[in-house]
Amino acid sequence: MADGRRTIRFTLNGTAVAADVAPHENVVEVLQNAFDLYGARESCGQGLCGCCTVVVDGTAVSGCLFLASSLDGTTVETVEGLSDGKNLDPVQRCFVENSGFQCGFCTPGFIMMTKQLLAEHADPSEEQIRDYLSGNLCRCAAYPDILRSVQAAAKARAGGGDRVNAIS
Amino acid sequence: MSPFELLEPASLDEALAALDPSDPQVRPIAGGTALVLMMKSRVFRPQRLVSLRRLNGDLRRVRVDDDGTLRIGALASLSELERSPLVAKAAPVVAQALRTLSNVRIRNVATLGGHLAHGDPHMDLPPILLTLGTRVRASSPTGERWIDLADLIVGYYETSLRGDELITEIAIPPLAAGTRAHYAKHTALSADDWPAVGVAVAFRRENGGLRDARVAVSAATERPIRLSAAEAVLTEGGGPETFAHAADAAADEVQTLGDLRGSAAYKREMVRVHVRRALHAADASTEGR
Amino acid sequence: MAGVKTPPATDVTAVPALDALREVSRNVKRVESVEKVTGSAEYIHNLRLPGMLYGKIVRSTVPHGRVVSIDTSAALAVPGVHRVITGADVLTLVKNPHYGPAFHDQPILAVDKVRFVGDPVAVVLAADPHVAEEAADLVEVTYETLEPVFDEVAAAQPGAPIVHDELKPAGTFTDLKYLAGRSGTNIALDAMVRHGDAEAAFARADRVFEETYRTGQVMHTPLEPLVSVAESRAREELIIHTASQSPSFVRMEVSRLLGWPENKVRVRTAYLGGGFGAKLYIKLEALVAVCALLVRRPVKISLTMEEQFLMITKHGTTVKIKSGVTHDGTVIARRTETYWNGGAYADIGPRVTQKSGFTAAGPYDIENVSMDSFACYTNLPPAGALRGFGIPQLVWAYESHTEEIARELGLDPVEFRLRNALRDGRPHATGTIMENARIVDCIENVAKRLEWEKPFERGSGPIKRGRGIAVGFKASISPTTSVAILNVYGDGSCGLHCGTVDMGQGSDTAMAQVAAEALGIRTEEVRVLHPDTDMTPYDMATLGSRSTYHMGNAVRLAALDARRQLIALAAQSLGVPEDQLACKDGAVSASDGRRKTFREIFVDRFGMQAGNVVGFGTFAPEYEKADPKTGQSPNITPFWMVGATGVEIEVDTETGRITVTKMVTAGDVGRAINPEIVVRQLDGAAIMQLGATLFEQMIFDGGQVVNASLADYKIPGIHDVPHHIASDLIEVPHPRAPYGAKGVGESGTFGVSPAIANALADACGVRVRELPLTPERVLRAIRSKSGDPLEEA
Amino acid sequence: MQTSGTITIGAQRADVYAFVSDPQRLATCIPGCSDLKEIEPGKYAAVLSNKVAFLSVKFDVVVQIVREVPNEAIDATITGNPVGLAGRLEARAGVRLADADGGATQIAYDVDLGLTGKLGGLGQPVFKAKSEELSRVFGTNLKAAIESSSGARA
Repeated sequence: MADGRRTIRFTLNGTAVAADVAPHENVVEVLQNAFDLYGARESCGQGLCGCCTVVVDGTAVSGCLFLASSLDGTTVETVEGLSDGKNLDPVQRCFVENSGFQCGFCTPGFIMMTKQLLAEHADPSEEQIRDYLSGNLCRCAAYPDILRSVQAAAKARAGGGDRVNAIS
Repeated sequence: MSPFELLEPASLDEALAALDPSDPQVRPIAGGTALVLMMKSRVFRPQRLVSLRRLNGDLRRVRVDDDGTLRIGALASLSELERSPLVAKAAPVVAQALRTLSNVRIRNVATLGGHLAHGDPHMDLPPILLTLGTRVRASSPTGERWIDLADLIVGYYETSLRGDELITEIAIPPLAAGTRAHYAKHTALSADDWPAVGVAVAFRRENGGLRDARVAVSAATERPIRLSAAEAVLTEGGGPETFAHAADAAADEVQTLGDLRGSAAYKREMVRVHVRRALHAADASTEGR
Repeated sequence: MAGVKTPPATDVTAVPALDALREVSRNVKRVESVEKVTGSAEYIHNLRLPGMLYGKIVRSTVPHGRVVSIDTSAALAVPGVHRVITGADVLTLVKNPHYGPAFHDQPILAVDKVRFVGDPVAVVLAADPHVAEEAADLVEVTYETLEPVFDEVAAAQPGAPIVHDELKPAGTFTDLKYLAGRSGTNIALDAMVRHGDAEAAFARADRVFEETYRTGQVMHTPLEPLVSVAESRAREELIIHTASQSPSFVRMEVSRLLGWPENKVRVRTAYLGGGFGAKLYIKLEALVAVCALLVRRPVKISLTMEEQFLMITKHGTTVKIKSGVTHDGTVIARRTETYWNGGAYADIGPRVTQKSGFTAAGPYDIENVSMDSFACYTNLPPAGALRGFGIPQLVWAYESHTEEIARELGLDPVEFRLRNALRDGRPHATGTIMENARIVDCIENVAKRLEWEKPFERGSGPIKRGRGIAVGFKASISPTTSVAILNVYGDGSCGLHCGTVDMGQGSDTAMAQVAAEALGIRTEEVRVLHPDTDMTPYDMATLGSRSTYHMGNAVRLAALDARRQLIALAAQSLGVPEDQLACKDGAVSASDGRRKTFREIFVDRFGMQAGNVVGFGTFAPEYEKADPKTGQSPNITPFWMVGATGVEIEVDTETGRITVTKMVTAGDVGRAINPEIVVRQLDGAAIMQLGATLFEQMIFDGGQVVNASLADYKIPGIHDVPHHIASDLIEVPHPRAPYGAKGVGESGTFGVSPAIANALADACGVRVRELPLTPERVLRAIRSKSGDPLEEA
Repeated sequence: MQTSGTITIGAQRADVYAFVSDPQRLATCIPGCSDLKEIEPGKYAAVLSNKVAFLSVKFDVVVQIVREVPNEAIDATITGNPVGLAGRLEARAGVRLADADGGATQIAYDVDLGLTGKLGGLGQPVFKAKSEELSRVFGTNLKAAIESSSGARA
């Protein structure tokens, strides 16, 4: 069978890009193969752990289940797009300050989900945070610190003056 | 995964034409959250996938008809339904269930049509939609037909859809005033697990009795089904004893399948407990209209 | 460079008081924080090399069998397949391709037999991982099936199917050599401890209690699945990049297999996306090494989450315990028999059997103890160490049992434990005199946290509430060695060469703090180099909570060595005797206020910013191996770890579902180098064990694991975390530990399972003796007790 | 996973036995069974293809008759590999015949099926549900075939 490769064009972290993809490749593969972006990573491979979270057209998706071809014409944000290399996004900063991670493998996913949570609920309750992050797994179980990090990020955002942008 | 042909038609007609009723290796794909899993495990190796992502219009719209029917385009994502004020008003029990259905990322891309067409008996919405008298519209190159949800899912991962049919719309008839509904999800492993048993109930109170009582179960059975013996018991009264009897009737009639979340015997018992609890919870709900 | 100096292990000065410390005991933010939150932290998972091939493993589909033939033709016909490697190919490079830390029993690829469903039989190599995966399904293997055995107790019986024809101890551990050549048995190791006369004491006990407790197989599920890459650029040179907790061991073992000197094999690692014991010793490394050498191209094998379940597990166990007790509540005798389901290959199972096995009677002062511990081969995936090295399984048994005795005798379970607790100065069953083990403190701490003395709200309706506690202890793994090098550069900044692998526990930060404290600089000025056997010196492995103590001591000694050299150089510059100089704030200063920064010291010595001061530290604690007949040793461990757990739970008596509403942990940590990180280690360990207590279990059908995915093998998510969770540090500095700090990565796991089972008994009066406490198991127990049992499954 | 059941067939035990002990005839009743070949006495190769929902699963199997008691019982083992997918099927199947009322014969069957590899991990309930369905179809086919071939009452 022909491998059916095709060229897709999309906006990646604010830049227009193109990539050559096969129909059976997923988003994680194209980010790694074509763009050397490793912040979204495949772990469970089933959309359950959240390690591969990226934001497509404003909504968080599991990159491991999302066909790369379907990125054509979309706007994609990854954890690498959150900071300019000098300044951390406030959500990232709150994860650092509250030690919201241990091994760090799941961390970009938690941060991307937190971005979407705060975009939708500026002042989330603890239950809302738990509901929202219930699809992100941390085997080190840094959950108590992750909760604190998210709460701190919400507070930082409410305090104003910080560069907390809604995703999308 | 292995390579396959991926088509992304821009219209429903093109999509229907790209399907092939004679080839099971041609499948439509919407959110893909279930299908891609099967492809990754290589138990499903498609020849051709027909992506529905470019289809728009009514297929993604949620609206309420003049007669009060809630009409949901099959490609509406579960997140869109979760946030829809129309769904919250017309079927609050659906909105409630969506909050704990899988996770945010899955809900962001999974569509209601795909949720139903996949035929997985562990889904949360089918039992609820069964209690609400839901019908689905199936479109094919030769026309369309309406299928009762009860007749759509016929077995484990099996539906009555033909290979060239797509679900295009889901219609939930207006609920009679005062209808109370509840969905009870029992998880046996982690809190965010799939349901080990899902029980949905709906009824309304009239003159001290219950009317239009519906009880449906999923995850414990080969397919989501209504429990008619339990429903029959509910016509006999409206108090706690009736609820308990209905729960017993449900447990007696249900054919449970054991799996790693619980044996058939345990699931039968959970049907009993959660039918009773769901009836009480529905009765106590302030969300009934 | 000078040769490695080996100061005596006792070269440790008295532990400084807390207020004398500047870097240790400070909540330094993790040194790798920014990399981790930006997604740029390095994991081997991310590694790609030019020309790299991906390997996909073809696995046995029978639990026990002989490989009759392997047909690779269909796989080779798939466009893009570079080569298919089988056991026969391995034999062309490696004469005896069996590896393992305790036994040389695991083949790189099956050579004759397969011993579990999932045992590697071949590897398909292709530049496109999808192609390799596709072709792997097309390799046809024919087996002659053999009778399998799955249960650990059944495997230990005479007449059971034999998994390995002969025992092949590795020789790494001299005390296992006596097992060589044993045949006709699945018992890979039988370890025993005899202390007093248990049988005689049972005869005179007022009450005797006997029960059996079981646990199922559990998997580590690190979110970065196991991954290794090998490359060979020159003849007789090999570089292995691997997500490993034990690079030094990998180098040793791969060198041995190839018959090469260690200096031709380089093993490096990066941050690990979790380890928990899954990435220990040798896993995929020999396989990628052989593949890379055979095809002369870099080869990467990256497991899927599903495949991880076929790599390594936590032992399922059966523990039989018998206790003799007097009327006043003194335990006078205890006998334990522990059967460890080691699966098809020993891995580190024999060490678990032995080193944890001797604590099976619990942290109690019992005069007559008899302990037997059996490592059993079965036809299941291999079992090794998982956060606790077998201790959680043992604590499950003895703390459930202890509680049962207390309740049966009508004694308060806390008082009963305190009455029998093993206190410092008393001999443990191995004969080692206990010291620095805060067993009593930990019990008292969690009891206080639960307000044990106060009345407790019992719940209403179908919801019943209960509370429970449990305490466990562990001996640190010995004898083991750590070596560190602290390299001070010409500008005064330093690089710490240390083989401890940071897999999330925060060791880079802790080691930097220790080095900084000893050298008198800020933690932020120390860069910790990641393990690379070409650059970092030997370390036994990052396991068993040994690093803080062992590597911590080595790092401190290395820093003190560097400090001594800097002072010596400064003494020449300043013309002041060494003993009148102090080293702090990145400078050496005299009492008259004159000082030389480290940079100035180098400039004074070399005329410019140049040169190095290199400090060495080697640490190997004292240890005396136990007599194999009696298990007796005057010094069985360098230090004891203690952890206690207290929980409050709600039980839905109609569904059997347990909700933990409060979980408190007390950990005996010696002294916390970074209190914030230590508390998180305790919390995280407790939550991890919560999963193994309530729902984690590998389910097998005919040897096939049927829930090998996070869809069906659920691990704790954020909703499973108790709303009230807290960990307390019991800090009494250990005199031989670096700044008093002991290891703590596992202590939080110890008491969780029995504490919850004890709370279940407290709530509903039912005792469940098998993990996990799934809703069905709990409901069945409740219904049986009420005389209305659920029909059989 | 185990499946068992009974079928009552309107035919004499000897006729029923003659049918079920003839692999060629029996194979015609097994849903999705084709290409049956005798490879040695008492040992047969065949292809089993079935659809589980929209998934097509095909196995190359070898059936070995391990015990035959004329007019009473047959036991067989079935081993096989799914085509193009790593895994293995291993089953033991037993059939017991007994007289039933009115000159009919009762067949009691039990099958113990094990699947390893990809399909084994897919989730047993799918196959459990499927194997029960297949048993029902098999029973219906068998009844029809024997009753028509032996000319007995339907």
